[in-house]
Parts: sequence; structure tokens; C-alpha cells
Amino acid sequence: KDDITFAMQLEPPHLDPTSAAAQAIDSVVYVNIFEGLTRFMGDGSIVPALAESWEISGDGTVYTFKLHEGVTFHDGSAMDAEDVKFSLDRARAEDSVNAQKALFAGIDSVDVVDPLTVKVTLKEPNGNFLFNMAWGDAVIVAPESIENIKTAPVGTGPYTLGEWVQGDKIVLNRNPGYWGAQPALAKATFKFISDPTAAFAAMMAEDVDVSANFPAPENLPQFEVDPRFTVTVGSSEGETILSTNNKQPPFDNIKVRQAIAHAIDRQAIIDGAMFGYGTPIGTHFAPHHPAYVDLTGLSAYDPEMAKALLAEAGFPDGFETTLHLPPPSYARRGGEIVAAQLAQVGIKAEIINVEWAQWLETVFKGKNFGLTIVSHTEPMDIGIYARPEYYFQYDNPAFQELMTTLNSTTDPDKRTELLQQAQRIISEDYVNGFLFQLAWPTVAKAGVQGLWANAPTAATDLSAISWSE
Amino acid sequence: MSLLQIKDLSLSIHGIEILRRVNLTIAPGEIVAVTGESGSGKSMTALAVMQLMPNGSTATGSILLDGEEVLDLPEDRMCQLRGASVGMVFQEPMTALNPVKTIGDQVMETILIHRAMPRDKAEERAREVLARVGLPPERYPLGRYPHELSGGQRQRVVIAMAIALRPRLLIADEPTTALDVTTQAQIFDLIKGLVREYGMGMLMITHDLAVVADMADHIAVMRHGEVVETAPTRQLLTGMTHPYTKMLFAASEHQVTLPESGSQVPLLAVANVVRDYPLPRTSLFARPGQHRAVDHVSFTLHQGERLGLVGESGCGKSTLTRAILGLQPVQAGHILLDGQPVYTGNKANLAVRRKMQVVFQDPYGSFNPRHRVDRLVTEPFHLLEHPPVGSERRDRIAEMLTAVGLSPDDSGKYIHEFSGGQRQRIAIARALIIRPQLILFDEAVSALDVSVRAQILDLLADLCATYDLTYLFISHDLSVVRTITDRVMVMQAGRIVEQGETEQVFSDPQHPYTEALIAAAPKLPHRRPMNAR
Amino acid sequence: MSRNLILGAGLSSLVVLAALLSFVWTPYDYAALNIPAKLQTPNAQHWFGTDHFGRDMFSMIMVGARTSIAVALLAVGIGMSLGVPLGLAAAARKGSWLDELIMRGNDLVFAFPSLVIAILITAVFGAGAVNAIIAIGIFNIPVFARITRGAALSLWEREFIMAARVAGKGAARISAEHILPNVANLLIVQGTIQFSLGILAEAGLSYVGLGAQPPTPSWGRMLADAQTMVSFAPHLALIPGFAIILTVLGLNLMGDGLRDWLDPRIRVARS
Amino acid sequence: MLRYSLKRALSLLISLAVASLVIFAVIEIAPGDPASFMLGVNAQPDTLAALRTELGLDQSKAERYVSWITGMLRGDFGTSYTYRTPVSQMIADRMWVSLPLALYALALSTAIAFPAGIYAASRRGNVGDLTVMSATQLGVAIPNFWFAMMLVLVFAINLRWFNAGGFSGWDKGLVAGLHSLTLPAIALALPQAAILARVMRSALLDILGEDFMRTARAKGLSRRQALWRHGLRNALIPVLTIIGLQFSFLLAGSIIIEQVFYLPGLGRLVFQSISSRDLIVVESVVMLLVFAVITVNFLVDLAYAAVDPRLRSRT
Ligand SMILES: Nc1ncnc2c1ncn2[C@@H]1O[C@H](COP(=O)(O)OP(=O)(O)OP(=O)(O)O)[C@@H](O)[C@H]1O
Ligand SMILES: Nc1ncnc2c1ncn2[C@@H]1O[C@H](COP(=O)(O)OP(=O)(O)OP(=O)(O)O)[C@@H](O)[C@H]1O
Ligand SMILES: [Mg+2]
Ligand SMILES: [Mg+2]
Repeated sequence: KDDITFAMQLEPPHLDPTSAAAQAIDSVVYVNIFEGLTRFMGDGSIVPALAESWEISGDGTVYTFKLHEGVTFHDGSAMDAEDVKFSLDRARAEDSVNAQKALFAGIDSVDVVDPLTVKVTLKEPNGNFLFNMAWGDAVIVAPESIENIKTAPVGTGPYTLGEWVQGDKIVLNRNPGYWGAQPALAKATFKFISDPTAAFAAMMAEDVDVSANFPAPENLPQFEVDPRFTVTVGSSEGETILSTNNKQPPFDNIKVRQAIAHAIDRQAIIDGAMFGYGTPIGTHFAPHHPAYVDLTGLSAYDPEMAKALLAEAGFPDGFETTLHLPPPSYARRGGEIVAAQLAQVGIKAEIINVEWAQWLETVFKGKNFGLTIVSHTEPMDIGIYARPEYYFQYDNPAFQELMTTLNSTTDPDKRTELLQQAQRIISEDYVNGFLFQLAWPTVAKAGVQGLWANAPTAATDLSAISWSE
Repeated sequence: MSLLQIKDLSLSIHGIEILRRVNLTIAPGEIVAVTGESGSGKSMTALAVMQLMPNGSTATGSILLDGEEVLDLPEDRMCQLRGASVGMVFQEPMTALNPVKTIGDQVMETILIHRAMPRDKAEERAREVLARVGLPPERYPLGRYPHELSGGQRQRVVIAMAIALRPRLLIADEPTTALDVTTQAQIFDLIKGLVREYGMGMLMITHDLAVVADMADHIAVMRHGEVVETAPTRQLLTGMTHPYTKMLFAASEHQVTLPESGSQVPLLAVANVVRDYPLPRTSLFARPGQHRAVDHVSFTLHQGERLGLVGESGCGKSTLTRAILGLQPVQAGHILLDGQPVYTGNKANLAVRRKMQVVFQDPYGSFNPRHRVDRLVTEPFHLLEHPPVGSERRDRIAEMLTAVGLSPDDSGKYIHEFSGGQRQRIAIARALIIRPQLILFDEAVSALDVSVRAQILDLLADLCATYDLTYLFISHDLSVVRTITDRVMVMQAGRIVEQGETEQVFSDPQHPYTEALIAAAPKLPHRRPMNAR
Repeated sequence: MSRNLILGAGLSSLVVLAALLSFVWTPYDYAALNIPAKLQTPNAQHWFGTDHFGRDMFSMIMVGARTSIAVALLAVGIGMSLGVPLGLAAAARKGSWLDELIMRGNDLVFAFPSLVIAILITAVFGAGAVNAIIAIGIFNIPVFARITRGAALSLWEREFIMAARVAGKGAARISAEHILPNVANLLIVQGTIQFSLGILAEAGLSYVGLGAQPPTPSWGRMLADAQTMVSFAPHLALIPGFAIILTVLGLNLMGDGLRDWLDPRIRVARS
Repeated sequence: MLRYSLKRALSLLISLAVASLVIFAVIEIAPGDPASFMLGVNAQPDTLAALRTELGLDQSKAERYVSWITGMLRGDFGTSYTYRTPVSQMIADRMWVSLPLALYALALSTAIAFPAGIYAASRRGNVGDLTVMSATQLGVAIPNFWFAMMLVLVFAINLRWFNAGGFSGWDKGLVAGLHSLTLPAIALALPQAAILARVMRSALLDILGEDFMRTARAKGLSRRQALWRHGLRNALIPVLTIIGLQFSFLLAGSIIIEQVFYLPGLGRLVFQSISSRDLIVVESVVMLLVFAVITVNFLVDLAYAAVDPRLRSRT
């Protein structure tokens, strides 16, 4: 058997990973259709991709990439240094619609040395640069295919776009002209099943072979006991937090935020909303990361203490606020539990269920909210706490300072230390309620091998996958 | 041998006794008329013969049709008989035909269902019968739909369906009640002709004694589900014995004596009144057409005068009534009551309306079923500036109810607790309660049984004496108009074609239409009074 | 009274009683989470079992009845209070531009796919019971307008209306005094039916997340929550499902029964 | 007849015009910006502005309305914000799921309702009538999404006779296509069939009381013959009204059912585009649905005329 069907929760709006934030795009095209200079592996490590190797100048500002030889785009044209320059320049241009423009902000210039060598000069050293280049937003595209890239993507990857039935499925076919090793699967189908029930039913009825990030944790035990399936539960990059509007009274009072932190029983949320799947976190950092510090003790569940803190803050009878909940079940279910727990200490949080578009408009852009629950799924995103205009509006110059230092630090040990310091600051400031790290459950038919257990980035690395005999 | 012999037929519906030991015999070529008041069981007797009684009916006794016992026949045998051996014509031509099938199909169906002949022959036969009932296929093709025919024409189609297979027995249940006198006369001629021609036996149901006397060979009078008297027509007319029969005949030629009225003060002046109804638009952009319902009508009604208005259905009588009441504007002419216009600006002149009231035809439809009698009769008080209240109001109600022959205690009842005649009395009470100078009676007695009608006419005559009434009495029933009015107008297609002293007009009509109308109206043959025998 | 009416009224009043009772008493606090006790099947402590948060299903069903009834009743209220006057006005001014306007307006509302518009309305103004009421209510207006107009038109042909006009009463007064009481039966029957449709619509909207918001329980949302769990905890879907079915069934039976009972034609024949 | 059609057609156009205004207005005031939805949380202001220009969102409301309407009149429904493909193409694709589903459900519900209604009417008051009527009472009371859930549980997950959802596509053949639409069609059709059967029965019973039915019996037609030859066609008039209403309901109201069975149909398209603020798609699809409803009602009106000759001569 050399074909496979995936269930995907979200359909990509289009297939250009360099001009939209949708993770669904990366889930289909990343390292399958498009490749970058570097890439993520399933364990989160960064390895060379289109760049065979690279050299970093002593001051850390000049990266010289050596490209693989003989790489062609799906349309047959050769991939060379010009294409790399084009892709990076396009992403950082004035009118670029790249969703992660910040990744490229530090680039000063991109120069073609020869067809297989390209030199990237940074404005200042950036310890994250190779990591940044591995993102789906930094893949290399062909200039002549830009026009139709959204519906007819042309990349260098091991798969080409076969068919896209909008609202239903996308089919990828093996690219016989791939520069690397030929993958095992000849064909992969991504079926879009947003509804958790439908995903469960489709899996049970064996309409699909794999469902990564399976949306209904409550159904996992059924798959676990069914010999037809295997279940792996890995970790994702999603820190699920009770975001708090730090500028809005009473949340501008740290005592109030601390009270909230102590009012919340993380384990109850993980058990009730996620049916036990998820790891408690005490700060905004992925527990599987080497630099993680367990700070959950700072905000242990203690409703009495919460009440005391509220009284200290001048709210002995609690207060009223809003709790905006976007569609995913971690938010909707988690929100119901959070609201009930807050009610125990006297805080009345009115639940407002919103769609993503509304959430973006009201909460994210309008900053018109009290509390909200959301999972921040970008890898290594603690940096958002250094942005005072970011929707939770945490403005701490010391922290911002720390982040600047971190960005210009390349020494791994030093970086770890800075990161741990950062984790502690936001945890002690009770910026947000830190709930849990989203699990990454994958349900597959028995016999499917090579699936990523974790999700260091949104991707479905098809070339690693095969069927056992 | 007789064609139909009903012996001791009793029938009950859901345990309620409807017919009691009915006996009736019809010989071939004979017309037997069944008459009696509404609800006396005439229709049920006919339906029993057809075995088309309502659900829940049980019949005992015997109905012999051509020697076969109908009550014992299985349904499929009954189906063979219906249409083929027994034909039936119903009262309401407007609804007796299926609106979505052509008349040709419906006539042919009778033939085809009994497989009497192949389709092409059946079609030919359908043309033949339709021609026979006066609908020649050249002018009325088989492809017409019922709604494309007038009421009288539809009734002809129903008759054609009933006689298509020349049944041995024809049953007609009030076949002309819904039709004009002139049309009625034509239909009766047709039926009589057919019966003679085909030698059919006929069971004819009607409450109109004049029709009975004119058509039937034999008469049966029913009351409360029983046949109270039956005899050959001539014998019955001259020697009726049962008091109910006598009462019925007396009531149907009931005459009243109106008190004298001599005033020459004009009360209502109608001059050159025209009333148009817009016709539905024929095209999107064309101006809608007009239907002229009242066409330059002029007359004057004097104080204390009783004026009649007769004419066929649809000639504009009710439209004129509504115009006089000021309920609708007129397109030309003017209507003055007591010198005041009834309609000013674009609404009714309520000051004038106060001087008029009206009594409608339908005793069942003219009252709000949810109000009590006191509220119903006092509704016109709304017109008064200072309506009586409290005991004065109660007294007025009591006075009026007493005046129309009811009891003041009735004021707390609902309208469904009253019979049709009583309801019409309440309607008159309602009209009288504000002591109007003019009352309009629009077909006020047409829906009533003869006996009840006689009582209401007496009541009117009495009221004329007590209250010195002035009224306009509208009716299509000439005999009623003749006795209850001083002067009469004849209306045809929106125009007044003749008017004059009532007796004068009836005994010596001038206009050919009046003549035709009077000729078509069925009349009871003049009988010698019983006691003079 | 027919069997239908008795059965329907019985079922409906059971639901209404449960809803009313829930104001003063429920076996447990419907909003109290007890996660360790989650997903219990019906038992002696929890007659209808517990949900995925360990809440008592019986209490939730009781309070859910309140939500369903309130939403449906208010939506019918909107439909009636706007639709009936519109229908009366259209009938009183039959054939006029007003009539035409009202009837075209009705057609227009009917032309919109109701659920899509309900979703749009809630998308614009936010999800919640109030907006669900408005969304359902809007589609009730033409129903009542149409049925009122139809019945009123035939009443306007009756002679007792003519009598009232002769008594000098204006259209508004006649509509209020004579027409409305005589269409009341019809409206009661239709109201019952719309009420049951409202219950279904509320369930549908809540099911897609646009009805009453948590923690207020609602049968439709209970079903939505239960969806992924039917395969191992079927009571979560069966119980709210049956609650909806029985309520709608009860109301429909009552509507049918009322129609028969209030229909004078049938009543006269029966007595 | 022609005039009748013309007049109906004119009021149809006016309705459509008003409907388009209402739709546009409602959708325009919906909060949520398609551009920021597309670019997500980390979007930079200049990126957003660039995208808004690209999508034409910086034009005034009036301009956008006019260009939307004129485009639609030319058959150009615009380009989806999120998918970047022509909306007409998307609608056409989805139509091939929704329309067959609606027709399938309609066929099923008629096939169930007609015999059931006729049977019940002809056995009025009997056990058969009572059984059918009780079943339809229950059918009317069952929410279709709940019914769909149960169908999936029983027939897809447990028995595995049908797929749990999804659409095989017509290229796999008619049978495969219909097979994958069967459960959704049943879920949609049964409650509708219950309603239709009740209407059929009561329409027939009304007709049975008409004078012309007695006339037919007097001609010698048996009860059953009278019912078939005279009753049915007359009863069709109210039944047609309901079928017309149902068709539009099926076309539009299948939103939830398409969701349960994850069918790529119009209903789901609306839902998706509302949540992604793909305004142009929402507007066009809703407009299309309104158009469909109005057209179906127009066709039903014309069908009346075919059934009822009295209407043909009316203007
Ligand atoms: N379907 C029915 N169910 C019960 N009772 C009925 C039914 N039809 C008629 N009746 C009753 O049977 C009795 C006789 O009715 P029938 O129709 O024979 O009267 P009729 O003499 O024909 O009166 P009319 O002159 O008004 O037609 C009446 O009391 C009537 O109320
Ligand atoms: N509201 C209306 N709109 C249009 N045409 C009408 C209207 N009312 C009556 N007509 C028509 O006007 C004509 C006269 O009607 P009207 O009711 O005055 O007749 P009528 O003499 O009272 O008849 P009947 O004896 O049947 O009561 C008829 O042809 C009728 O069809
Ligand atoms: Mg009769
Ligand atoms: Mg008249």
C-alpha cells in the first residue's frame, strides 16, 4: 500500500505558506511541496534542507549558505541562489503580506555569490536565525510561479499538488524528479474534517488512515483499546493560557492576577476539558524544551488564598468580567471550567463564545476583553511578552531588555539562562493564567510508520511515512 | 311494479335518530316530491337510497330498488348501481363539480366507470347528453372547466352526468335552490322533459311548495324525520289532512296587512347613482376595467313608505344597499337622507348613518359568535353621541327584545343558543334599537323556512303599526315583496327598469323583464280555503 | 377533549412544571462541576447520570427546559405581537398598498433561508439567547401575519362585520373587537405549533453554538457537547434528545387537540 | 397565463433586489475583518493594509455593493477572499453536492409521505391511520441533527454499512455518489416526510368532504376510485406549497446536516465563509439561496396553474 489519507481539522485557505498565517497551509505543503534553507525535524531539531551547509561569520551577522546541486522546481526549472534571494527579499519587502514578517526583519541584505552560494547579512547577530529560516513562511519559491502560487504551488519538495477539491480534500502526488531520496508513499490525501465527531466517525469507519492532532481527546481511549489503531500522544508547541488584559482594571492589579492564578485548578481543567491529555505549565514555555523551568508551584490551586488576595486588592466580593472563548474545545470546555472555578472565589466571568474572526477583531485587535483562553502554538514565542502592544498588554521594560539581550546572544548556555530568567519574570508577574501545554495526539491505522510524535511546527512530513508490511 | 320502494326506513347517526319509519314509493315515469322544513330528513332519505350516508349511520327497514334490497347490497354492487341505475343531482352546482377536471371528462367518467361503451363512443354520448341539457358542444366544448360556466350551466352539467346512462331513477336534492328564478324555471322544464322522455322515476327534494305543486305527481311531506302525509299532488292540494301540512301551505302563501301610510315627506333621495367595481387588471400596464354594478339609479323613498326592490342575483341590489348606507363611495350621483349626504369627504357621514339601520340575510353570519345578545343588539349605540347606560340601557334592550317577540332574559345568551328565526328577530331588534328613520332589509327572510318566514313577516307588519317604520325591502322572492311593500322597483343589471305601486306592477307588469320574472316564479295553484269546502 | 389534547397537555405541562420547579429546586446545582464524578450513567444519586464535567444531567435538563421554553415563548411573542397586527391591518385594508407591502414583506422574509439568517444575525450581534430569540422571532412574524390575514379576510366578508360597520365602527375598532377574538382560536393553535417549532429551532441554534451561552444549560448545546461522547456515553445524547422530542411532541399533540377542540364545526357536531 | 407569469416574475425581481440590499447590509455590519483573519495574530499593520487593498476592502460600501451587484448580473460572483478562486466556481462545485442531496431527500420524503398520507386518509380513524399519524407526530418532533447523530452512530460506526460522512464525488459513479449521500438524505428527509404526510392526509380529508367527491360517488365510483381520480389532484395544491417550502428548506437548511456528515455542500460553505469572514462568498451564496427559494416558489406558483385550471384564467 503506498497511499495514505489524513484527516485535517482545517482546510488551508490557499497553498502559499509565505502569505498567510494559516497553519493548515504548512500542514499540507511544508517539506512536502515547499522547502526552505533549513528545516524542522520531528524532534524539533533544525537540519539543513535546500542549504547543504553554511558558514557564520565571527560576529554572527553574515550567513553564507551553500545550496544543494541539481535541485529543480516542479515546473522543471533549476533552483539556484537567485531564487533564494528572490524569496527572502519578497518576504521582507515593504508590500509583503508574509504573516511572519518579523522573522526577516533582521536581514540587512541578501546577495548572490554564485548560483549555488548565497550570502545573508544581518543588521545584528541573531541566535535564532537558522531556526527562523526553517519556518514555513521562509520557504524558497520560484519567481515565475508567484502569480498562481495560491492555487498552483510550485516548490522543490518531494510531492506535487495533484488535486484540490475545495471544502473536501487535497491530493499530493510523489514528485519523480525530486532531488533527494524518493519517499515511500506515492500519494497522500488530506481530507478536511473540522467537526470532532465527524473526525471520530471517519476514523472509526476507517475512511481515513491518520488523524494528527486528533480533536476529540475523549475518544482516544476507544482507539487505544482497538487493535485496528495506534495512538501516540506527543507534545505540541501550544501553551494554553488564560490571557488577561493587563491594562484593564482590575487586572492591572497584580494581586488580582495572582488571585486568579490561585483560583484555577489546572488538573481539573486538563481532566475535564482535555480528558487528561496535556501538561500543566506555570509559565509561557513548552515543558519539553530543555530550558523549561517548572513554575507551577507559584500558582498552585488555593481558592482560600485567592479570596484573601482579592480582598487585599479591594475586591472582597469579587467582580464581574468577560471571558471570550474561541471555537477550539480546549477553549470552550476549558472556559466553562475556568468560569466555574472563578465563580468559586467570587469572580463572575461572563462567557462569550466567539469565532476566530471575531476574536481577532475584538480581543486581539480591539483589546476589548477581560479574559480569554487561547493556545499560542508558535514555537518559542515567549518574545510576545516583550511587546507592550500585544493584546494582553504586558509592559515590563526589564523583560523587554532581557529579550533584546537574548536575541543577540548565540551562546547556548547563556541563552538557556536568559530564557529561564524570562520564564520566571512572567510567572512571578502573573501576566496570564498559565494552564497547560496542549498534547499532540495522533490516531493512526495500525501499520503506519514514521509519523511525527510531536509537533515542533505545523507539518506533515510525508517522506518519513510508510506502511509496514 | 314500483321502481323504488322505501319501507319503514329508520336511520340514526352516531346514535341520534334522524329518520323514523319513512315509507315512500316511486313508479317508473313518476315524479315524487319530498318536501318539508330544513333538517326534516329529506336529504338523508335520498342519501340512504344511494347508500352515501355520513359515517356512523345505521339504517333499518327496507329500500327496494327494482326489487333489489339496497340495505343488504355489498359496496361493489352499489357502485354498479350508482350512476347507472340511479342518478343524483345535488343542490350546490358551484361545488358539485371537480374544479380541476373538464366537464367532458366528468360526464364521460359516468359512462366509462361503468364500462358501458368504449372511449370514443363515450365521448360521443357525452356530447349528446350535454346537448340534450342545453349545452351544445359547438358552443360549450367538452374541454371547458367548471369555473368557465355559470351556475345554471354547471347545474346542467351535473344533470348531464346524472342522466348520461339513462338511469331508471333520478334523485334531485334541491337542484335549483342556488339559482335564479328564471334559471330555475328552465332547469325544471329540462328535468320534467327528461323524465317524460326517458320514462325515469324521479325523487325530487325541495322545500319550495310552489315547485312541488307544479312538478310532482305525488307529494310526501316530512317533519322531524317522519313522513307526516303523502298523497298524489292534486289530492293533497285539495284535501290535506295533517295539521303540519296545512300549516306549511298556509305559511308559504302567508299574507300580511300593512297599516296605511300616507305621508309624502321624502326621506331618502337617490339620484343618478353609479357604482363601479374595478375589474382585475387584464395586463400589467393597461388601466384596469370597470364593472358597473349600479347604473344611474334614481328613486325617492318617502317617510313611512315600504319600498321593495326585486331582481335576480347579482343585479346590484346589495351594492345599492351598501351605497345607501354610506359604506362605499359612489362614482356618480348622490344619496341624501333627510337632506344630508350619506357619504362626505371620503368617509361615511355618521350623523346620517344614525338614522338608518340594516338587517342582513344570513341569520347565522350576522352576529359575532363571541358576544352576548345584549352586546350584539346594542352595537348601533356606538353611533349615538350619548349612548344610554345602566338601567336605561337595560330597559332599551328589554323593550326591543320584547318588541321582536323574545324575552328580556335572553339578553345574557350567546347567539348559537337561538334558532334561525330567533336570530333574525334579534337582528331586527338590533336595527330598531336606535329608532332609525329608515331600515334596509337585504334579503332578510330569504334564508328562513316558510313557517318562520311567515312569523317574521307578521312581526314586521306589527312593528310597522307600533313604530311607524320606513323601509327598503330587498328580495328576489316576489311573493314576499308583494305582501310586505307598498311600492316596488325592479332591477336588472344595475338599472331600475320599472317601479310603481306594488299591486299595480305585479298585476300589470310593463317591462318585459318584469313580465319574465313574474312568469318564471313558481306559484301555488289557487286553492279553495279549507273551511269553504 | 380528545386523547391527543390530554396527552399533549400532559406532556407539555410536565415540561413546564419541570422548568418552573427548577427556579426553586433542582436535585443538584446545575452549574456545579464535579470532574471526578464525570460521565456517570443514570443511577440513584444522579437520575439521568452526569455529563463530562460531572454536572447532574437531571438538573441540567430541568433548567434546560426553562431556556427552551423562554426562548421559544418569547420568539412566539415577537411573532404574534408584530405579525398579528400586521395581518389585521393587511386584511382591513385588503388590496391597498399597505396590504401589498405587508404581504410582499412577508414573502421576502420567507425567501430567506432561516437558519442562514439566524447564523448571520448571531454572527453580527453575537451568540446568545436574546439574539436567538430575535432570529427565531423574525421568522415567526410572517407566519402569524399570513394566518391572521387569511382568517381575517374571510371574517371581513361576514355579515356581522357589515353590521359593525353599519354601527359606525372603524376598521381598527372592528379588528380589535370582532376580528381578533374570532381569530384567537386559530392563533392559539398556531402559537402552540410555532412554540414547538421554536423549541426545535432553539435546539438547532444552540447545537451550532448560537443559542444560550454557558453556563446556562440548553438542550441543544447539551447535544452538541455530547456529540463526541455518544459512542461511550450514549445517555448524554439520548436524554436531551428525548427531552426535545417529548416536548415538541407534547406541544404538537396539544396543538392538534386544541384545533379539534376549538373548531366550532367539529364541536357542534360532537355535542 | 402569460400575464400571470409575468406579474409573478416582476415581483420576483423586486424581491431579489430588496433581498440583495438586506443581505449586503447585514453582512457588512458583521464585525470581523477578512484581512486580519487571513493574516492571523502576528500580522503587521502594513501587511494588513496591503492585503486590504488587494482584496478591494478599502473601497466604500456603496462601491462594493454596486460592483457586487453588477458583477452578479454579468454572472461574475467575484473572487473569494480566502480561497482566491472565483466564487462562481466554488458555488458550482458545492452545488453538485447540495442540489443532488436536496433532490434525493425530496424524492425520499415524497416517496415516503405520499403513500403514507394517502393510506392514512383512506383508512381514516382506523388502526392504520392511527399508526401512521403517531409515527408522523414523532417524525415531526425529532430534530434532524439528533437523528443524523443516531444514524451515524448506528449505521456508520457500529454497522459500518455507510461511510460516516464525506462525499465520494460523482466521478466514482452514480451509485457511489448516492451511497455517500444516503444517510444525510435520510436524516433530512424523514422529518420532512412526516410533515408532508400529515399535509397530504389532511388535504385529502378536506377534499373528501367536498361536494364533488359525493358527486363522484353518486356516479358509481368506489371510495378508492374517487380518492385517486378526484381527490389526489385537488389535494396536490396544498401539498405543492409544502413541497416548495421544503425544497428551499432542504437546499438551505442542510447546513447542520452537511456539518454532521462533513459534506462539501453550500450550507457548509456558508458556515465556513461566515467564520472566516469571506464576505463575498457569504453574500453570493446567501443571495443564491434566496434566489433559489424565490424561484422555487415561483415555479410552485406556476405548478399550481398546471394543477388548478381556475388559476390559469386569472390574471
Ligand atoms: N353528517 C351528519 N352527521 C350528523 N347529523 C347529520 C349529518 N348530516 C345531517 N345531519 C342531521 O340529519 C338531520 C336531517 O338532515 P337532512 O340533511 O336530511 O335535512 P334536510 O331535510 O335535507 O334539510 P335542508 O332542507 O336544510 O337540506 C338534520 O337534523 C341534520 O342535523
Ligand atoms: N366587492 C366587489 N368587487 C367587485 N365586484 C363586486 C363586488 N361586490 C359585488 N360585485 C359585483 O357587482 C354585481 C352586483 O353585486 P350585488 O352583490 O350588489 O348583487 P345582488 O343583487 O345583491 O345579488 P344577490 O341577490 O346574489 O345578493 C355582481 O356582478 C357582483 O359580482
Ligand atoms: Mg337537504
Ligand atoms: Mg345581495
